[in-house]
Amino acid sequence: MSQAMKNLVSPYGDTLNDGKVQLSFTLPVPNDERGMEAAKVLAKQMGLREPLVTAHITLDKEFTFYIVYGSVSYQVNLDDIQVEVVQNEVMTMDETDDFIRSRIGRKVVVIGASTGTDAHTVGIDAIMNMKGYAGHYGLERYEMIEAHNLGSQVTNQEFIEAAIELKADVLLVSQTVTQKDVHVTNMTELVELLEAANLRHQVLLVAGGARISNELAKEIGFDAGFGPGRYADDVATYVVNELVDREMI
Amino acid sequence: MSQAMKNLVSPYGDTLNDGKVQLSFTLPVPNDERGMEAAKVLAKQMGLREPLVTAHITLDKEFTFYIVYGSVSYQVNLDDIQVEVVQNEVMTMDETDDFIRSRIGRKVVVIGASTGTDAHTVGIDAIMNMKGYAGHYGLERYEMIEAHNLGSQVTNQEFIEAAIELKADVLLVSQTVTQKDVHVTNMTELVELLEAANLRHQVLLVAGGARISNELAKEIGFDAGFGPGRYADDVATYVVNELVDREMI
Amino acid sequence: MTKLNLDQHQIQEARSLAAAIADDTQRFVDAHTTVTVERTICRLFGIDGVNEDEVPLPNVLIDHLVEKNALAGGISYYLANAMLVSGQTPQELAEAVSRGETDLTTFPAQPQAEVEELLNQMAQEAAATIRANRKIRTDRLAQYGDKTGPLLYVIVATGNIYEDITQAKAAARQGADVIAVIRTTGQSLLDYVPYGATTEGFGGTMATQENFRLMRAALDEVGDELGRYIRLCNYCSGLCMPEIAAMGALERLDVMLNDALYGILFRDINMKRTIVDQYFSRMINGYAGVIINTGEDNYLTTADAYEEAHTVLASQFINEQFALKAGLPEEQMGLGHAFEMDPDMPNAFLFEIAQAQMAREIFPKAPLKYMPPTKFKTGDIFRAQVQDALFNIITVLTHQRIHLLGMLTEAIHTPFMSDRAISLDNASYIARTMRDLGDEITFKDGGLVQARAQHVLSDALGILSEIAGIGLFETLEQGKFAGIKRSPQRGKGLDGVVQKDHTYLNPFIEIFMEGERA
Amino acid sequence: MTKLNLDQHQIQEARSLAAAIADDTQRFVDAHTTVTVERTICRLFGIDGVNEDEVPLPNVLIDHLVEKNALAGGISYYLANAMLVSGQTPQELAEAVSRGETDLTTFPAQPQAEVEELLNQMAQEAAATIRANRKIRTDRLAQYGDKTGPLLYVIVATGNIYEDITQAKAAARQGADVIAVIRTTGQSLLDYVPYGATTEGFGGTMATQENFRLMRAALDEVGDELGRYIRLCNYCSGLCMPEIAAMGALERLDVMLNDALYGILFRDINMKRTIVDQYFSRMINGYAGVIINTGEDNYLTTADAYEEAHTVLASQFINEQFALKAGLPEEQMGLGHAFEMDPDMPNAFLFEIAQAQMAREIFPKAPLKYMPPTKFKTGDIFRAQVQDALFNIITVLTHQRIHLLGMLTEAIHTPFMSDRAISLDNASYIARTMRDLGDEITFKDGGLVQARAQHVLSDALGILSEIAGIGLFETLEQGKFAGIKRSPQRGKGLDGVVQKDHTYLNPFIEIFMEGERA
Ligand code: B12
Ligand code: B12
Ligand SMILES: Cc1ncc(COP(=O)(O)O)c(C=O)c1O
Ligand SMILES: Cc1ncc(COP(=O)(O)O)c(C=O)c1O
Repeated sequence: MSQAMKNLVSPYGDTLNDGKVQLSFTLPVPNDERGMEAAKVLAKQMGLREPLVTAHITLDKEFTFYIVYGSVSYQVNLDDIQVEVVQNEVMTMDETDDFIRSRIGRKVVVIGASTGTDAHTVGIDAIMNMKGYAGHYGLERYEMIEAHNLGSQVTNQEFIEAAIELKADVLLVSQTVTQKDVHVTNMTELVELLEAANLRHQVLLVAGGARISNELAKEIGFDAGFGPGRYADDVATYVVNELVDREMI
Repeated sequence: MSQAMKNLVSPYGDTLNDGKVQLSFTLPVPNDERGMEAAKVLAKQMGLREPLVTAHITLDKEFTFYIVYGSVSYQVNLDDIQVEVVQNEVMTMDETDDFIRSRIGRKVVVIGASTGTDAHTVGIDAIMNMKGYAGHYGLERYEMIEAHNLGSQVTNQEFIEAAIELKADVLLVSQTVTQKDVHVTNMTELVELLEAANLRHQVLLVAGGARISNELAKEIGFDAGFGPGRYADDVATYVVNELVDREMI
Repeated sequence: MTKLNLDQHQIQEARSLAAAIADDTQRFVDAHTTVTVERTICRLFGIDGVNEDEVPLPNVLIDHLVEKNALAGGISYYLANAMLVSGQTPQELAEAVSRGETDLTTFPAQPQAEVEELLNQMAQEAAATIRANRKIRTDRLAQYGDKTGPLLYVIVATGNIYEDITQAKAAARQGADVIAVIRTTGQSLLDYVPYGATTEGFGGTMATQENFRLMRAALDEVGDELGRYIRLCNYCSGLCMPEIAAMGALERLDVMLNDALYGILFRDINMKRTIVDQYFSRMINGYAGVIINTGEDNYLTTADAYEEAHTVLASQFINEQFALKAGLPEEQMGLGHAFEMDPDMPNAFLFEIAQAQMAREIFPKAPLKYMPPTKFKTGDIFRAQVQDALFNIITVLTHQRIHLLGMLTEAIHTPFMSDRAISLDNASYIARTMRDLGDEITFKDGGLVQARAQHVLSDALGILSEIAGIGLFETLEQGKFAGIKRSPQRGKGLDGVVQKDHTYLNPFIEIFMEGERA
Repeated sequence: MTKLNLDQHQIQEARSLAAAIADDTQRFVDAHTTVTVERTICRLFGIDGVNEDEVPLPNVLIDHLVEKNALAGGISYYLANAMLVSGQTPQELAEAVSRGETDLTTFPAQPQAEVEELLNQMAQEAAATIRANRKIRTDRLAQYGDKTGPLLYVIVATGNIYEDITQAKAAARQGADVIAVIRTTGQSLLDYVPYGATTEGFGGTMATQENFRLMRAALDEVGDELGRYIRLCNYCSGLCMPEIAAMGALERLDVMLNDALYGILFRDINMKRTIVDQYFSRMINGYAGVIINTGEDNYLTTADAYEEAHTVLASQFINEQFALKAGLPEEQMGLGHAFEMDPDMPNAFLFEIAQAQMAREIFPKAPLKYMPPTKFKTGDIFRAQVQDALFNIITVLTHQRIHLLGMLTEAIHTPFMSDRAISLDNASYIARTMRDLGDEITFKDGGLVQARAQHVLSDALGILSEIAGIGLFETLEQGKFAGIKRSPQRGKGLDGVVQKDHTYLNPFIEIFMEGERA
């Protein structure tokens, strides 16, 4: 108990444990005293003691935007947090190539695409293209990786066909548009198609994108997910270790 | 029930009832995966389903600032909201003067000050000075009000002495600095001193300031509180009606 | 009023090179038609609606001709001929074809003069409708007066046209001058235009004629309330360029995104297909008084804005010439560019000024479309506000016309209602307090700003010479724009391109290119 | 490098008028001393600590002289005389007085030459300590190099010195160059300086010597870590101006707010009192190499920034002369001004540029202190970011030196740690991307900016003539600054003013005014 106490944290404004947070939201109400009070009620529901509505801005006759400051009493116990990071020790390109040479003994085939109707390629290019991104070389530069970047707007069907044709070990899926969870629908469909084709367990299935977390990817049935700030070396390290661990070689 | 249902509102991003809110806060944690997760946990405690941490910014080795978006399921029932506005029908200066002439029959004496160590005068000046503020004349211009603006940094003791000397009907207190609730302490002291001097029920006690609400003022023992966007006419209307209602004349 | 002291000779040379490039490409355009060009003709003749399989009747008709291997002659002839024989309207014929009752290619050929006469008459009617719309716009602008500074342009993109309307009206009341309804992801790859009011889209809402109509009515309503004319914008890029241009002309849209290069590079649409489509779509836009927006800004989302600035200018020169070829006047050319330099680069703001002012001076009559920072936006909404502020300043300083507002949540989601309001407040605050700043300052002779602009101009001239040497298609194959390589043999929609035969007819070309407009 | 083409003759005239005003006031100053001036001398002689009633020993001593009606001669004489007789140190004497064991006025008078000799020696020692501090600063700045552009200045104001240190270190790591510890509300009205480390303040933290020391050490530590010299700022305005100046000199503060006019207008401090206090405090600041910050910016929080702009300039001229009189060089004059025009006013930004550039050109060597928007900040933190961005732009454009950062939460609370980080990011982003903009642009001859600046200058000249006619005290009675009227017979601290008699001694004046500094 006293051990746990040590690791409780609360939001910090300018004094330890003052619990300060800032909120903003719109309510479908006119900008009047009642709306203001509704904003406070909502803030209280969210746990703010004595919320202060610092701005109430008319968006339209029946819509008002509120900015609120206040303090919450919630505490987060850091000891309870299980961080599911894909891995910690990232290998360099050379280390990965050596690892593949010694532990796998043949080139690993990776295919990647921005699938569905998604046309955002910068993310998958960052991972795959020769020149890489932010100083991290892409998979195409790895000697022991055979990387195929199929580009964007690739349908799940086309993607699976390519996987079969190229005998892919690893499938990389990039998803950027997430409105109305279109990525979830699209990724789920891929998993189902792979299962239907009895391929799901022949490949490592990895997702990535600005709004993709490892948590979400696994929930949908992928093996892993990589969000912003993750590069080719992160993915490569994960992939080769996993192939070996799962004896998928 | 179905009647009540009609008046339930939730936050609005771009679709009715999507529940979207934006948060930001600092946690006393390093900017790493665990901190990120802690931010999500806090957001969940505040009711956000699937919170999205859109930024995690290092403030110092042990402090990280988070920006979070997400959806809450809370709803506010507008029918439950009792708005306590000081009054609704605001009288013009001339109407107030007429009201005093006919219902009170003598000048009403009002004293005002920015009390304690508070040196912010713009607010009390807005209410009292001849020229007024934002197009609303101040109390000094009212023919039937004898207004005394004592300025700023007036101690509660000095303020009470002036009230006795000038035979004030109404005491106006302006408070701007609210850090560590210094205004609450200062206003509470005034109420106690007035009670000790057996004066509390001889006067109307009204507070105002950027962070003063009617709710708060009453809680502390004032008769009313006026926040931003309220002017001399609001106060005058309230004051003269209240003096008559309470038969304090 | 030149502030940059640009080499006028280089400007002229660049312009002639671009004209040569456009001439060269135009030879290909003139020799071809496409399925969507022909469907557009159907639409202009009043054919609308879908069959029981939800296939739009224009598609039914054109698919029918394709099946009969008859598209090279164009739909116009077959329709008019059938009308003369059957006495049916185009719509009736389309429905009959859809029911499988009629084969357009089997009607006995009527005298060519009669066919052409009928076609001309029908096309004149369609043109009159478009002119009437144009007049409504002109009248309303005359009635309410038009704004002189930058037009504040915001997007709505909820996926649901009714929700879009709620957002659009709020935005108009908050001060927006142009409302753009963003399309759902994927629509540009559809080889048909969906039908009716729609409520399901991702990252945007379907472009349908009914959606256009609903939004137009809503904006007119709120505009009347506010005493302003609120402009409506949508997209005629993608596989249905000219069809959507026609829908826009019929429903009085005011601004339309329209750029073959964008489709080629960012949607992998086949270049032959879209360059042909673009020609007819611009012709319609030009006639309808619609301002087109070109997509050069997009290059800078994949290529570096500092290194590749000259490709934007080169592309603007080319787009200008393509537009002129289609009869679209300079006053309707919303050439695109963008504020996308790395915020970590010292003096980035000066280089952005140089680029924006340069575009202003080189295309003095064009209602330039200026795009906000997007690429370097992160989830830090507080920094985003500052990024947008700097962008807004350049807009005002360099007198851009179409001012696309940046959103503080650019890196997060399509705009919330409040995001737009925050953005509009940012832009209005700057426009107000810096109103006359542009006229107040001058740049140092030979200073950083002038030197940068001249440098970009010279580089653009360089790349235009290269392109003039190898042609536009080869240029795209080499990946000179946005660092993206595309082949004329690949990409979506190539199978919809058909070489015209000598009988080919399109009665609109002459009218749109030469007819009266006002 | 003049961009405004201001009338140089008017500038010169304004300056002479201000000098005349200062001369006139100085006659009053020279004839008087105050309780805090005398307490300052005690402090410089090493007297420190509090008695059992928590009264600081300097107060004990001076109260004692007041009681004996002996202050007109100054504490210096009595102390030195008593030292010669008793052989005790000043601290020992103070403690003895506090215990009621000693009466300083009853020691037999020693030869005047001996007294003066001892005083000079003691004062030289104190001066040497201050010079040593000054040297540490110079050395560190030489070691790490000093920044050339605007110094990013942020405040900490938690009320608790330890929490302030946490915030200050974080701010330094985020890029702050100057940390100002704001004082608790009410401290400026205390006629003594609290003692020791303090953790209870409202809207700020007590200014105590221990707090200064703690923060100085923390900033040196983080500065060493970062390889930068982080400047420390506090306030020597209020009833203890010179005492706090002395504490700042002893604890190596780098910047101190210091302005009699501020105290008169905004704290209702008696004008006679504070003008005398200001003289000695500036002398100390000057000698210690401390940059003072004056408070003209505050006028615009009660008066309109457009209408009353000339009062800011007039006050800057006067403050400059007061500073020169106290031996404070131009390089240490952080004259204050502010960005406070109504955001609803068209072209407000242009007028702000005019004001800032004007100050820059009229006071070319002064490290001007430029204050951010505060008055028109509301609880709308998103708009506040834009207000601050525009302010930051002018800072960079017009080469201000002390760049007080605006906070997005200005209208809400004293800054959170994150508010400061957001602010620093805003300012750095602008400083970086607009680095050379100031040198790149010029203003139209006779345009809005130039005309506005000239107009303000002429008006300032006008008001300076008026003031020269009636004197500073009468001016303040008439409410010419910030619209606030103050009487020389009222306000706090008047009873602490004493006319000097002919025996009066203050050994520091000569040393601080004429001694070597480096
Ligand atoms: C550039 C861009 C475009 C360009 C794309 C060009 C191209 N060839 O990619 C253009 C202009 C064409 C474009 C168009 C559209 N866009 Co866009 N676009 C952006 C923008 C500005 C930047 C995206 C980007 O390049 N980021 C940089 C890369 C490197 O980051 P990343 O993708 O996150 O990748 C990193 C990681 O996530 C990870 N990663 C990514 N993928 C993968 C895959 C694997 C396997 C792994 C391991 C890792 C990994 O590694 C990378 C490096 O760390 C964003 C806004 C923003 N600032 O984020 C909007 C944005 C993504 N676009 C958006 C939208 C809606 C669209 C459109 C749909 C709009 C429309 N209706 O027309 C269109 C159509 C696109 C379509 N059909 O998909 C929205 C998405 C909203 C949402 N959350 O759903 C955004 C957020 C803008 C907005 N606020 O509206 N866009
Ligand atoms: C102007 C100003 C100053 C000026 C004051 C000049 C003067 N003569 O008043 C100066 C520069 C001197 C100043 C100094 C300080 N200030 Co100040 N100041 C402000 C500022 C910029 C504007 C306040 C203002 O004038 N508002 C306009 C008036 C009209 O609004 P109002 O007061 O809310 O009044 C309206 C209503 O509330 C109502 N009302 C007000 N009073 C009353 C009374 C009655 C009876 C009624 C009925 C109605 C009523 O009617 C008015 C009209 O609608 C605010 C920031 C901001 N933008 O809000 C900071 C601010 C208020 N100051 C602040 C602080 C901390 C200080 C200092 C203590 C800092 C320091 N340690 O040195 C000092 C010291 C002052 C002191 N001892 O009290 C903080 C307070 C933080 C907090 N919540 O505790 C603020 C919020 C800034 C900040 N973020 O740090 N300040
Ligand atoms: C010219 C142009 N067309 C179209 C679009 C939109 O894409 P889509 O055609 O897929 O709707 C853009 C992107 O902003 C564009 O710039
Ligand atoms: C010159 C000057 N002194 C002092 C202060 C601060 O007030 P106080 O002296 O009450 O701490 C200010 C306000 O910013 C100021 O400008």
